[in-house]
Amino acid sequence: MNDALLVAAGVILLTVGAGLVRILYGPREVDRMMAVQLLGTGGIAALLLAASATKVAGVENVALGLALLSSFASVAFVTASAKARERERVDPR
Amino acid sequence: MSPSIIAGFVGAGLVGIGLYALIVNPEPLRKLLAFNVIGNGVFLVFGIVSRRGAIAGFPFDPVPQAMVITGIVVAFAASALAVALMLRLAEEAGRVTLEADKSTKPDEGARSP
Amino acid sequence: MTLFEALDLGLAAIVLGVAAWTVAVREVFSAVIGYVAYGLLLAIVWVRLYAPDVALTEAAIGGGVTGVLLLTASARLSRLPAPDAAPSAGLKIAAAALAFLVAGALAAAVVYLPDPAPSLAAAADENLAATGLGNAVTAVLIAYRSFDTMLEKVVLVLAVVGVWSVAPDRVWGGAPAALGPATPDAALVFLARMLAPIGLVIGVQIFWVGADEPGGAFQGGAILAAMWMIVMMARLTEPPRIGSGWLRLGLIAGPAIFLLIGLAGPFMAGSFLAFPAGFAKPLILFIEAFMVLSIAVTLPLLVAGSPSREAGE
Amino acid sequence: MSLALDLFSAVAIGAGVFFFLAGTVALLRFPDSLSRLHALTKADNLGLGLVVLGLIPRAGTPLAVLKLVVLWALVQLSSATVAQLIGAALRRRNAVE
Repeated sequence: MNDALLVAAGVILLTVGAGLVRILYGPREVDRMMAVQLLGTGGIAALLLAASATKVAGVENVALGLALLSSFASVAFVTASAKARERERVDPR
Repeated sequence: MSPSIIAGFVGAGLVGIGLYALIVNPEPLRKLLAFNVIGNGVFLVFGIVSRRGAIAGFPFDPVPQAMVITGIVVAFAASALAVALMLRLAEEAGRVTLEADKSTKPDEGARSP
Repeated sequence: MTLFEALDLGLAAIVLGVAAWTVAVREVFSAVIGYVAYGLLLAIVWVRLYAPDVALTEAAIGGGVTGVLLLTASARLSRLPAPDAAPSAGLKIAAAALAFLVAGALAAAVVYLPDPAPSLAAAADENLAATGLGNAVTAVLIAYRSFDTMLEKVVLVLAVVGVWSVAPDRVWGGAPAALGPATPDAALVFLARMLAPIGLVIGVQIFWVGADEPGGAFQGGAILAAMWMIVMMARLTEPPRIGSGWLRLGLIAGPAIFLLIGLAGPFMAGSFLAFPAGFAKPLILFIEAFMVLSIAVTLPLLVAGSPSREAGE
Repeated sequence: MSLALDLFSAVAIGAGVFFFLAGTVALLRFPDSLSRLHALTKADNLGLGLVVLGLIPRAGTPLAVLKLVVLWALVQLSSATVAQLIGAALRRRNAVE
């Protein structure tokens, strides 16, 4: 069963890793950000599976930290773009 | 081939990628990214030193890990300082560049047409 | 080839690929997005190296807080005029050769690392009981190499002073620019309101369990810092004036308490930064609590950057 | 009993893996940003949700179960908000273009 869990972790990780091809093609920055978001969730799932299979202490804490911060980059992305738009409105060069 | 050795090669590769980008990319923010990539590579090489230091009942050597943790925090502090300098330069000069400022070095400007 | 090896090779290929893309892509903003993905991947590599403490730090600081710093900076710098001319082909070839040599030498060094590997793990394990801790990494940070960690906290304070000093004189003592847009999305405000209290609990918990399990002051403090930043991005609160006393107190609390306890060492335990036998664990947790506070204050201030509004505003 | 639980875990985790796979394929194949966003939220919510569901019988202590559930709830909250924010950003940009 443990091996099966590790296989599942590996498959999820490599799958969302392949999803990073979307970073390559874009075409918009939003699309790239979505690939990162998927990588975050997939990483959490893979870590949980690995934690259950190997019983290495603390791996589930890492997953918890990632879950807490999973929205962080996307929020910063949206906020930064919104602020950039604001500046453009104030000072259209 | 143990897994830690693979991570060591990743570290070496990251140092190479970062070094190339640090030299070739003209934009300061890109140089900062490249510098961080180099730093991560060094940390990873340190990580395999930690992993190879495993003894019975202890899967890693804690000393290099503790140093990497402080290293990550210091690298962030240095990046923040660099970003602050860039933003200030942009505000003051309207652009961010590492090129020599020709207006303040007249003799250099005279030599290169 | 075992399962783990296949997984490691795949992960290695993805990490190197994302890193290469990050430094090669034309748009700076795209590069920063790539860098965030790369930070997440590195956290997973650290888990594979049996370093959950490092993985947690990398996830919170490398992926999270650094991501916000760079995304904000690149959005602000993106409207500047085109950069300097690209380097010549000759320079590119020379740089590639140098990079290849350095990477190759480092890889060779990795292959020919001494065998058996030198390790301080046994020494760390032997004295773990004296500190009363269960997590050897925390013991190294706060007890065995406490001098290092204390000075590292001082470096953080210096970085904040550096960032503040970059501002022009007239805004000295004022507040940095707001982190969020003038009218934040209602969904973002909702997220900040929901996430911050939960994050507060989890951050403190990760600090607290750090004595015995992976976790600790740096990781807990970084999570608290992230929560403060998300609240500021939703404009529920604004970056504080850099002149305010409580802020400066929070900044130096960690290193100051560390130093005070260190100075008490010669009288209580015989040497600087030594902990008296039997009291090591409570003292370590006491120091760590203030370090959590200082880190949670320092990181958001570093991201918020130099003050840009005058003190009266 | 333990066989039934193992079977339950295997089915749930297998389904979770499937949703991650489907989400990734959709992210790569769907033609426009909004439909890609739609696919992404499925992987985020169902994929991780099913993996967590499958791991619950193996968690051991009630505290570990609570940790798993809290983690899933956190990701739910984050991913729902992020989808909302990205969707809004896309709509604004479409309105400008």
